[in-house]
Amino acid sequence: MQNLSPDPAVRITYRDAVREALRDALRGNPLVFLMGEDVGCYGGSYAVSKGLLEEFGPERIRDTPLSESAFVGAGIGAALGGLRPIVEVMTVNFSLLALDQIMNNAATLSHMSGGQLSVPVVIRLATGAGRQLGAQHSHSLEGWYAHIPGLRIAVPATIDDARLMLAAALASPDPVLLFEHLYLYNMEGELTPGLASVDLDHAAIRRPGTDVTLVSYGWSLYKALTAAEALSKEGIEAEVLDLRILRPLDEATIIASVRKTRRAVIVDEGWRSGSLAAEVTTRIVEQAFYELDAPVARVCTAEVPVPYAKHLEDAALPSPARIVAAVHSLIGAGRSD
Amino acid sequence: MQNLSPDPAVRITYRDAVREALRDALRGNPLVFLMGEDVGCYGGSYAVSKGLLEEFGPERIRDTPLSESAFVGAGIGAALGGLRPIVEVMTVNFSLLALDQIMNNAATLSHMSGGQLSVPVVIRLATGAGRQLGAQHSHSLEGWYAHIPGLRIAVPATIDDARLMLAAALASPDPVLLFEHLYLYNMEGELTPGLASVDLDHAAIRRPGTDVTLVSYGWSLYKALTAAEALSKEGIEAEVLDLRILRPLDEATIIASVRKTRRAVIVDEGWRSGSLAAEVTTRIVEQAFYELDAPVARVCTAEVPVPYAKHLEDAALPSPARIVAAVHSLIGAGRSD
Amino acid sequence: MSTAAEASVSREHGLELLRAMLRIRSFEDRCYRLYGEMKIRGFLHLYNGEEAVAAGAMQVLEPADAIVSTYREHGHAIARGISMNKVMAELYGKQTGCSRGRGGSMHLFDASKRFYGGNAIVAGGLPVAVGLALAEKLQHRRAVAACFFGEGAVAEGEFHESLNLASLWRLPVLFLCENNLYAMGTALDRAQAETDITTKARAYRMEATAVDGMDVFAVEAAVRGAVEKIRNGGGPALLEMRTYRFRAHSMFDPQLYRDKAEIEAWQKKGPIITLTSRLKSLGLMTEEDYQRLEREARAEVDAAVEFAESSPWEPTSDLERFVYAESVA
Amino acid sequence: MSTAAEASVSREHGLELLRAMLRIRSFEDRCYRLYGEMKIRGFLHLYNGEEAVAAGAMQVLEPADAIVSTYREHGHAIARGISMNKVMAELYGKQTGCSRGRGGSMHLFDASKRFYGGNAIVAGGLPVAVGLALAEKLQHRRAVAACFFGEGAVAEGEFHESLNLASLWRLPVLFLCENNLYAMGTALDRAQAETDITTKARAYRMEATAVDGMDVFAVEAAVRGAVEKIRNGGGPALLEMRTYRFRAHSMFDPQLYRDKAEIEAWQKKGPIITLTSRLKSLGLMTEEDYQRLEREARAEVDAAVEFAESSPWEPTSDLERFVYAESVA
Ligand SMILES: Cc1ncc(C[n+]2csc(CCOP(=O)(O)OP(=O)(O)O)c2C)c(N)n1
Ligand SMILES: Cc1ncc(C[n+]2csc(CCOP(=O)(O)OP(=O)(O)O)c2C)c(N)n1
Ligand SMILES: [Mg+2]
Ligand SMILES: [Mg+2]
Repeated sequence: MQNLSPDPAVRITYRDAVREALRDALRGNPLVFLMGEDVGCYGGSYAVSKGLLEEFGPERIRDTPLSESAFVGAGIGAALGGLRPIVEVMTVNFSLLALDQIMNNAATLSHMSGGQLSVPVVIRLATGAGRQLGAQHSHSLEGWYAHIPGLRIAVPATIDDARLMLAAALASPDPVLLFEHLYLYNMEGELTPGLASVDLDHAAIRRPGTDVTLVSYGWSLYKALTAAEALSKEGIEAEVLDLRILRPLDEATIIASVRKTRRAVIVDEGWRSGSLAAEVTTRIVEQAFYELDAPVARVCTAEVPVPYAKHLEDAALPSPARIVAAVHSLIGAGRSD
Repeated sequence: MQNLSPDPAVRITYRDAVREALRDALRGNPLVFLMGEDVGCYGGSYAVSKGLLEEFGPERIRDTPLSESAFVGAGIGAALGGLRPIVEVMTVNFSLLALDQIMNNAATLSHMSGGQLSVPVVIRLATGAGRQLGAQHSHSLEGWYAHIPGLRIAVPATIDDARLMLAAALASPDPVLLFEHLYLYNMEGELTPGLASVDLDHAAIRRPGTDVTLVSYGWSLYKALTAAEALSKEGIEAEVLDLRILRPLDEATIIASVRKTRRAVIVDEGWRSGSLAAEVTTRIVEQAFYELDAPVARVCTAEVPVPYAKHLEDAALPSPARIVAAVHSLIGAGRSD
Repeated sequence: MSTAAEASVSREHGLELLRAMLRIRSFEDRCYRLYGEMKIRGFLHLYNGEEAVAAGAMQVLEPADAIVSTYREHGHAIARGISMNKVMAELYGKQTGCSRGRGGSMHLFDASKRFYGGNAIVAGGLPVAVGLALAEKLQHRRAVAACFFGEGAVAEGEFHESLNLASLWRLPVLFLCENNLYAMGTALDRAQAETDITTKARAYRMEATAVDGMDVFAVEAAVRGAVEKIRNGGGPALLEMRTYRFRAHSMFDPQLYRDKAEIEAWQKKGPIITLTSRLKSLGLMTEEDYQRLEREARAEVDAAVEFAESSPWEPTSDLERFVYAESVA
Repeated sequence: MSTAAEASVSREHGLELLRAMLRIRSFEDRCYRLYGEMKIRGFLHLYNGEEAVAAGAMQVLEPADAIVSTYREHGHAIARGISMNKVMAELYGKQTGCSRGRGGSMHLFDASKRFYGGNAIVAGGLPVAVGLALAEKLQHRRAVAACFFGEGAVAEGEFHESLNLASLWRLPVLFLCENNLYAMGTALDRAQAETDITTKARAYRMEATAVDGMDVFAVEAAVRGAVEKIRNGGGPALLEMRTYRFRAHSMFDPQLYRDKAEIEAWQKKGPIITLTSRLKSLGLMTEEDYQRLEREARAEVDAAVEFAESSPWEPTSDLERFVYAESVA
């Protein structure tokens, strides 16, 4: 990330930051267009693309029928044909209908063609639970998608990333899935003055610390930060990592932090079994086993289809309290100092 | 597993064992039927269901159009309606087209309805690489499916399991995905005399050992066993575990073995990042961290869409040589005796 | 309403249908307010304006028939006979809800009524309905699987696959398309190259009829005809119910995509006001009758709210129950 | 072959089409043997009997047009002008193959020919073709995206979604359905409630024509007409090419689902023998001409085998190349 000039800080919501990113992309490159269900007339299911139809017209802000497989596939084809499509799959929950196109075409065409083709499509998906939408509308599958070689998985958690990650994704010659947590759209914050671009390669340390590393991404980042504040009051200084990119993982940053803190808790809104948290844990074990003072712990979503009732949904999802408890279990268990 | 009577051993191929299992199920329960692409007239894409149409007729051996989402969903509906459907999705590669039905309906209906409904559908899928079928036809996604709560994931690796797991799956009130590795269909072996049933709960120790645990499933089991033979010649006795059921995982059996051997290598045909191997590794770290003499290692498929050329495909997949090397790295690294 | 239907309608039947619609309307008007009071959360899709479809169809469907619906299913659920108490408690997320609080507005279930949800994936219920029909056929039973879905679902691949499968196998499925002209903010003619949905049925050799979905008698008659044919082994059928939703798509919809005038024009054709004035003009009902029905409906809703309010929560410790079936071993 | 077509056909054009078909036939006859010799592995789907479709269509399609095909695509690839050397080397899995050995028979690619594969997921190419056409339209270019697929693909949801999208947006796509009556072992009438595929186009307001896919002139004429209309902004079109595969579905197919008599009857209508006898009877070609064309084709195949045999393997160390694009930083 480069800091260009000392502009005064701008306060903006995550939603508006994504919209500004879209506007920039559409203004900056005539090959860019946005397509998806209700991105135009309706203004976007989460009001992200509101106003864009008026500015860019229906050819570039393209409402689609309810045909996830066809319009995601069409995004792939349009990318092959020279355009830079941004395909909005309203939420990750509906992306299952397009999974064949994503795994069998977007992810394979470059390799399968011996490098002749590339598929520079950006697929944006709202993700996550926490709004009492029930089992079919509360999936957190970004970690699951990170299993697929050929894809890049990006998760903007901060206002800066919401504002700048899209441009990085569009600059990539590879298919990028951009997951926006629906809980974050209303979050307000400041843009870092002068920050003009972000990368798609590195995890970021959002809070430095010395005693334990909390690895997280998306909405979970804020739960980890809240937990870190609580821990700090007890004298435990947690380092909080925002993965940002789930594939390829920035192993170096994770390992460097864990080498320093010697303990790690992974916070992940995916279901526990087969979660991205398991992958991060395993990388730590593979790279830094002998430097660990305690087992790696994870705080994930319970192994249930996310229920509607608020108290049940809350119980299913990661929370600052569960993160604090996990840290306690490690520090109680392995404290050697 | 129960041993009933001391019948003489019967030699049979994996393919024939699955066919006999289907025949039993169809004979034993009029509510059972088989549906899928080319299960009837064609005799099954891998000749598994050959002859069944003649015996059971087209109502119960039901050829479907190429409509994965509809016929998998119809299997779910038929199960809700009182039948015991066996749905064959020709290969796991095509199941992506049915993923919405599998994740959003089969896996959720019981919980989402507060326990009023259950979905006793069995979905059979051929899986795996190794036959030079290229990127779109060589997926190993059983570990990936194991992420989804509400499903049971079964992987028969042995002749006994090929012969008996289907009945256990049909007896389950929950949706069961049964993955048959296409490389195993031609494998010949003996049925354990008198074995009348198997469970859907336990991993099995296929080779006892003391120095390292090799955890595997499906075709990889045989690679692990081959590696174990090679290691044995060097004086390293590997215990080889066949997971059998990838969800829910039989953690107890895994942990008990690792507590004994103090070292583990996970062999998994899935892509490395986000593999089931990561989950198994993490469970071991969570449960037996202080008993490990070395980090857990994994041998997975390289992070590439599986290529066609044999030498490239071989290089991408787990092999006995890579397993042996992984064991060496652990034993070299952590040997304390 | 056809003259034939008018001639044969009895006071009793007319009031019955009106009552069915008023119950739904009252229930949902209350839901709307409860959402504002944050008693109900998540997504809430109201059926306001479309009541004739549920009321007319459920008159015909029998207890043995299986029902599959969408996220806009309060009307179907209540007309099917799931008690308002259970539905309201579900919207509150209570243990006494028809899905034990796990489903919410989009996922109402009642196995005893053969009501199989409440599916929030557009077109996701169609394959399931095909399977339920297959179960009827293979078990030599005579029930029908009725599947409600919006016109937006017609663009999905699952619509195509399901209609072909149902027709190919001549399964007892009734496809009930509620064409309210919009899928969220997307007007039908911006989603479909061919906007006449009945045309599509020909691609599957399936019979299809367009029905005035604002006329509860027309709905009832069309469903009766179709179900009779289906029950007698005539294979599946599709009915396109032409209707309109008066309210927003969900509670988050600013309705930028349609203008007030259009809504008002449709409101004049509203299923409740038109039936009311017809019954009155036929001399089958008085204003007093109407007031009584409305009062009764509101009282039932009040009781349901009371029930929901006083119901217990599912214990958090039961979070993981029902992920797998609880089999008696 | 229509009389009009016969009247206008020149010796040169006739021989050109015959040559195109013979090249494919010779190539694949050799593939068949090479599979037995285990030089080619994986799945191998031969096009034998269907050559008129590829040969006729590629006569019309221009270099700027984009092509999307299936796993049964040797014919399309060769007729498109990808050299036999590259295709054969690909079947061998060699570095000089048109996909550098990573694709095999089902995944032939050539970006320089705008040949976008080689898709082994039935109907998986259709959405991609729609997107390629969208790219043409939005960039104000005049190329067409031509998409080949079998009649089995018609049952898939992706067929439905893609045709609707193409028609709704009036995109320059030519849907070329190769109806060879079987999808593996499933006859069309056991997969489709309505077996006339052109009927389906009406559900998308798309023009569709059935064509004798055994008659290379008929194919060429139909494609020419359709492409002209599409290029002039007339929106997409579907052509149903009625054809037949003479060989098994793949190398593992015992063909239990159809009988010899049916195959033999179709073989009499084979595209190569009928064109040969017509050209002869019109006096446009001699037996010697035919022999020469066959000889040339076989020589080309021999050279391709030679090329493939002597080509190097991709180094194993390059396994992970191309998973992500190799961008010049
Ligand atoms: C597969 C899928 N895609 C998108 C959505 C988001 N969504 C919910 S309702 C809806 C509109 C559906 O319209 P229609 O089928 O006409 O039903 P209506 O809401 O008008 O009753 C959309 C796009 C969804 N739930 N499922
Ligand atoms: C989605 C999907 N389902 C199943 C298969 C397995 N399969 C390969 S080819 C084929 C038959 C396709 O028939 P058709 O589309 O008519 O093409 P043809 O082989 O006759 O050229 C099937 C079922 C597949 N490749 N993709
Ligand atoms: Mg609608
Ligand atoms: Mg075919």
